[in-house]
Amino acid sequence: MLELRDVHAGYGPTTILHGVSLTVQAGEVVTIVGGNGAGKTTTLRAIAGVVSTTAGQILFEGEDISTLSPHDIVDLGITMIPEGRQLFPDMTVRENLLMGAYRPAARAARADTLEEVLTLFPRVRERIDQRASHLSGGEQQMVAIARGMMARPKLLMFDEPSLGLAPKIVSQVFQVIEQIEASGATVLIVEQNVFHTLKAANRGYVLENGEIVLSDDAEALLTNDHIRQAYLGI
Amino acid sequence: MDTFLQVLVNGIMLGGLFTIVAIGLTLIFGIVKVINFAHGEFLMVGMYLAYLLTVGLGVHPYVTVVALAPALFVLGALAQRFIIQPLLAARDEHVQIFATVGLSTALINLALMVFGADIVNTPSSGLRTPLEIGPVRVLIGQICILVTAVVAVIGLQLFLGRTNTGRAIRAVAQNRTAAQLMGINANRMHILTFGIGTACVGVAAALVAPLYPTSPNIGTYFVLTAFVVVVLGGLGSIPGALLGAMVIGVVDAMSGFYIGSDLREAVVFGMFLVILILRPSGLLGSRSTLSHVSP
Amino acid sequence: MRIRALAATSVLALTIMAPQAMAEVKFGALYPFSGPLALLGEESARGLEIAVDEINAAGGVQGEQVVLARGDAVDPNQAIGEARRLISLENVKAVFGTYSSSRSMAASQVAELSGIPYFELGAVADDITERGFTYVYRTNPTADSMAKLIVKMLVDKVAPALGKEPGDLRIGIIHEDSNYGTSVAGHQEDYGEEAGLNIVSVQGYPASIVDMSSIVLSLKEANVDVVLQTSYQNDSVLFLQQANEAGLKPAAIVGGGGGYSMMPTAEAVGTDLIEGVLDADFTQYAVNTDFTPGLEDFVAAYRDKYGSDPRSGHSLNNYVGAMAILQALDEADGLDPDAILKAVNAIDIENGTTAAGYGIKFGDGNQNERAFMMGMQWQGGKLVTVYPDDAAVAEMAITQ
Amino acid sequence: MIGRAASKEVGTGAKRRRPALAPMVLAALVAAVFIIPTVIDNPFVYHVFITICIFAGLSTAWNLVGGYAGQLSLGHMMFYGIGAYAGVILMNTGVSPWIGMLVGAAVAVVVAVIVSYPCFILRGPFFALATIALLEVFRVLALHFRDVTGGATGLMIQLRLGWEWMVFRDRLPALVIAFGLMLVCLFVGWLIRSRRLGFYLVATRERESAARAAGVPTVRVRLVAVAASAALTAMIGTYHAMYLTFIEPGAVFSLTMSIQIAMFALIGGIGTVFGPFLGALLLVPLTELVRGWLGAQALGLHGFVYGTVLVLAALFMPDGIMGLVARFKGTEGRPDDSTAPQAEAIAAEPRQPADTTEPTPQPATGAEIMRVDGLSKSFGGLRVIEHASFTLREGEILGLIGPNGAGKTTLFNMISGFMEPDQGDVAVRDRAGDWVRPKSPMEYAALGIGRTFQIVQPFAAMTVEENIMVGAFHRHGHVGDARAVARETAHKMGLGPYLDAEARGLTIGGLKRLEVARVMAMEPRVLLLDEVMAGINQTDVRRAIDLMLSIRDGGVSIIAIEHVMQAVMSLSDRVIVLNSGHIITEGPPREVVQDPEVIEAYLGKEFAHA
Repeated sequence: MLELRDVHAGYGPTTILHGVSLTVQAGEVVTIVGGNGAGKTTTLRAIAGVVSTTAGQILFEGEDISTLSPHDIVDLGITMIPEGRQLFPDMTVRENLLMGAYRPAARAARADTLEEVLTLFPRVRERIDQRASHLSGGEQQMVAIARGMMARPKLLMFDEPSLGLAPKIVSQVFQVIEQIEASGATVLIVEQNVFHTLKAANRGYVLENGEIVLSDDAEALLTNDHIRQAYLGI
Repeated sequence: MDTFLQVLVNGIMLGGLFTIVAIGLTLIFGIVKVINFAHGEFLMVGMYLAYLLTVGLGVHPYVTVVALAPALFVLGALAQRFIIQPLLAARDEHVQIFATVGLSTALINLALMVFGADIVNTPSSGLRTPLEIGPVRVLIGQICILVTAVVAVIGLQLFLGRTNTGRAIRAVAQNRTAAQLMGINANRMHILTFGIGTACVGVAAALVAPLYPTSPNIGTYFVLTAFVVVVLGGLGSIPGALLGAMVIGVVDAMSGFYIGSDLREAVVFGMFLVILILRPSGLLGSRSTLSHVSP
Repeated sequence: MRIRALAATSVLALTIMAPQAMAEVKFGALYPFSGPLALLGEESARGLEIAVDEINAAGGVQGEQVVLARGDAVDPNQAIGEARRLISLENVKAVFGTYSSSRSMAASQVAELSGIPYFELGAVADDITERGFTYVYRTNPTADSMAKLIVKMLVDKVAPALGKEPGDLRIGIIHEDSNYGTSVAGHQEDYGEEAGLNIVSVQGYPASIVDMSSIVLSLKEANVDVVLQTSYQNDSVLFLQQANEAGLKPAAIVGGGGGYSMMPTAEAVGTDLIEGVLDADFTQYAVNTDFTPGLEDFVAAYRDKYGSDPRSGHSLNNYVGAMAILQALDEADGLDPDAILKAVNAIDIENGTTAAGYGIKFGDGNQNERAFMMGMQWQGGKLVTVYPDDAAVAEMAITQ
Repeated sequence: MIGRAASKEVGTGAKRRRPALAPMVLAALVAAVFIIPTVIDNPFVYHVFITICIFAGLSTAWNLVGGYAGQLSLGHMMFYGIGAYAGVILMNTGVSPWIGMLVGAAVAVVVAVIVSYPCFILRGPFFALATIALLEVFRVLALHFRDVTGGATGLMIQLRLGWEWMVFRDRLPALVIAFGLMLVCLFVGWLIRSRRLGFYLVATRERESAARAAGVPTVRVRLVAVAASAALTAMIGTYHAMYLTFIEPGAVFSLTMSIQIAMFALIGGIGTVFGPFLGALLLVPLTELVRGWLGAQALGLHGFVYGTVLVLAALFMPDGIMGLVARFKGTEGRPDDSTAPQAEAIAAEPRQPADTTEPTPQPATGAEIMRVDGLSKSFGGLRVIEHASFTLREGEILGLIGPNGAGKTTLFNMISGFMEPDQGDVAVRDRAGDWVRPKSPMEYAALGIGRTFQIVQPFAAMTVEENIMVGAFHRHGHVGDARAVARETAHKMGLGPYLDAEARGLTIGGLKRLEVARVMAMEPRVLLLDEVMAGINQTDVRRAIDLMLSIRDGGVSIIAIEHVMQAVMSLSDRVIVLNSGHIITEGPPREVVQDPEVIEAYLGKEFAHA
């Protein structure tokens, strides 16, 4: 479904990704593991078109999307749920969700999608008319995920969904992600909570200094010594 | 008492005038986050266009709004696309200021070349007729300005709050990256916002031209006042612009009457400085838009 | 010296773009040709140009054709620069100018220090000829004479027409707050007090003002009979309109030149509104031509050259001043500064013999002591001269 | 972040390593401003060059604030007006303008400090708007108080000739004074830029928080710049008033002229020493010529051209002439950042072949140097840090770990003065052994506490060397000493080859090291390191660890927020684990990672039971 071929990307003169290649099959949950600054977020941003690709190709359903702008990529069915929630703080939860279905394709089915999403997130429904900035961190993360789903994406990308959340909330977030998986969606997830993520994922890639250094089944990675030492601290 | 009432009403009418001029500025300022020193010159250009159309076609000045709003929309959108946008990436926001100052200078002098230094007067078509309401007198045209200002405030507020495009514009202002991830074309929204803001100036021009003499330098006066209004009301707050304009209008009228016309400007600008420093979020501004103050 | 000459030549070549002709004498024309004062600057310069045309047609000055080198005095610093350029690069024999008082103050000082005669034909600030300069002359009347005339007109004409003693008139003075308005208003206060007038309010405001309702209201509050306004065009229009709308109807409004003398002002506010408004200014066109011989010829020449009627009296007054000077120079013995001074000091032209009515004779500080302003009134959409009587073409109409 | 050329400045690092061609050309240009008019000896040419001197001087003075300090003042003529009025008013009471000049400068300094202090909280366009408003207020006040200022009628000087009165019939003396003033401005501009003050100003402009962390008194250095700028502007104002012989409020408190001097700087190169001079040198004669050609052509044409040029200059030449010069000269003396792998080895002395599983023998740590007691902080309703207490000893490495969002950086912000705690306090033992409670970043820096930022905060327009020098200035006021320290530190940190490269060109890893180098150059007693290992490749992590250990061995205490567990384990004498704002445990690294609570918090519940 998604394939990165030797992608280079970065900000201004600084190159972060030095040739990242990976694939995501339809219906899979794939995770990218790596330390801070390794380039995980940049990889997702490059796919979403927010960071421009300087070399290499990003293929989505066979089409090269590396030169498309972010809104075109959303149209193709890729949605990224950004790190740190990134809600629109002065908007209500409802408005935030509606923004998720901004593109014309998603807008047509907006009411139905909203109902589906709210069924999935009863907590969000309770808060529907509150200002996003008044929500707790966990609630905000739920809204961010719900907002991402409003676009009815074929591929949903999570960037550090558990960031800054209390452990209890983290578990809830992962429950939600598992629900999404169960519904058959394709998910690409970047997460520093390596253990949780590898538990949830089918396959994983290890990214260091802008390069993929390892890729394997999630379970294999969980027992991999390098992973255990570098990311699990044991 | 009657005099006080009259001064107050004059102030409110002036407030209406400032609102209609400042409303586009606050939109541009609050959302595109660009300080547009050429805003007053857009008004000036609009007023000259209103004059030409009114005199040339013999229509009522208010009719010209049909042409003015689109024309200025295009002017604003072009300015955003070809002057502001290329500079957004510039390392230094000061460069943008220079660019808009340059644009302002160029437009003033262009008007001087085309129309001369002489003032022109758009036919007032009955808008200067005073109405006596109890002890106070107001002009029909002033009432039209006030009503339009209030309608424009409500309209813009509804547009930003209730429509998809309006929400998208706000989304870009609140979180540009997230907005892009929602599939919103941020650059296009900025161009649109700049265009709408400038189109508001077009509406203002059609309303203001029949009441006030038009000269190349007219914008200079308005733009500084408009900045005061915007900062007072709170950056990017549309109702704030209305409130700020009313405050400035009344202060302007009161200080002109009770303190003296020569110190009016000192009072208004002094107030501006105090607000800027003591309450930078303005009367109705959101704290989250305070990008202009050090944390 | 060769190098210096070469360098000078190259700079000259860079700077001077105008082609040089033979057998001509060059004078500077220093006016604000751009910037906010450009309109009347240009209008003033036209008077000078017509005078030059006329002199050239009559054989020039001492047999040489007169050419003008233009200098653009946008602001005081540029006025200095342009004066320097005219004097040292264009080598003009004298400078004519300037319309704007602040530019004149700055530029004439350059001429004084360089020892080049400077003829002010239009700026009204008193200071220009109160500095004890040797080379600076002024042909036109000043702010002082404007205020003096207005007060005289109030005492002689307006008060009697209203059936009041001058001391019973309640007078409000408003003025734009640059040099021009402030100095006229100051003199109005002084002469007014001298004449025993009751001045109840004096207010300045910036010329760029867009709303004068506060001023109008305070005048209304003060219950004034007469409003004296010294203003440019924008503020004249605003005041007349807003006074009307606010129901401020003083028995007389007296403008001090500027906007009040201009046809576009009347067009802007409408002839109804400006009807009966008084004005003191340089000599204008609706004047008793027995008193201003040559005025019709001037207007004809103006129409010929510029294709329209003169837009204000500035051109006329510049024309009159320039003609007097140029004619004197024709009589002079050479065109070095001393010869020019000698010739100019000898000028003695009686009142009633120039196109502006006033005569020319330089007195203290080289100010033309015969210069005076005229009192005018808008009647039937025209600005007609009503005061003094020998220049008047109509009776002053004051309705109670 | 103005002026890439700022870093290429004469008088800074670039000077000694490059052929001195540029300074010679500049010196020749400056001299030409004096020589050309004296050779041609024509009053108009004199006038043009005097005007060049005046505008170059004004623009250079403006540049101290608008360029070095990055505060876009569009009301600078208020100081010029103050100087002009002081000079004229005093001259008319019989006081020489030379004295008037000093009085004007003194008044301008007082006004500048009073009005600037509150305005410094304003950023970019708002500062510009505030200065415009101030200028208008000054103009209106000058109009109003006509007893003093003559009001709108203005003031004229009595034409007294001679050196004493600054008024001359000859043009040469006038040029001498104007040229002299310009030289003073250029000299002051050069002096500030090449001394600590200049580095501090540019650092403050580029990254205020990083500058504060480096101990820069950010408010004070800006006030000094504003004061110097105001004084110079006022002095030129006095002289120019004598030259014009007549002043009025509209002309001296002029917005147009305020914008004009800023524009000269923009076109020449904002923030560079000679940019404003070049701008004035190019534009003043050009304006004169253009006015000659266009002024008479059509009303407003030359203003139109002027405005258009301003827009085009902003669009296509944002770095000005100096920027073009720098671009033309290319990137000599600077390695090609895009190809050179910047993961240059960190040149720490290799220690004994270390085994990461073996805890480093813990040297005897000294007395307590920092006590943190009961710190709490909330944002909105969210408790970010709750009642955090710990101590730090001399020569100790304290690891601070915890999941993202646990509050580590907030804790750092509170123990470096960047954030005020809601409750609790921080005490630091100063060099004399007394316990003090610092409040601001500056006070923390003064006590020898240096910090890095998780999100790197380089002074982007400065070179690597200059970046590090900003830190070095903390202990070494002299440029030469600071440079020596900076170079030594740079080499130690493996940044040696990039001394002349601009910080903005470094990779993330390079920037991380620059961040550490800058704080190291402060020679701190306590080092707060916020995730400095992130983005460094595996092999360098080992070297970085060695470097930190050698720093520690030098007696410096370190608190390190770190995610690279390998580093945490082998570095730390003690580890503090923070989760959701609470310190959940603290102790030796080995013990801490075994703690089930830690494993659960840090790695997840399932893992704890796995």
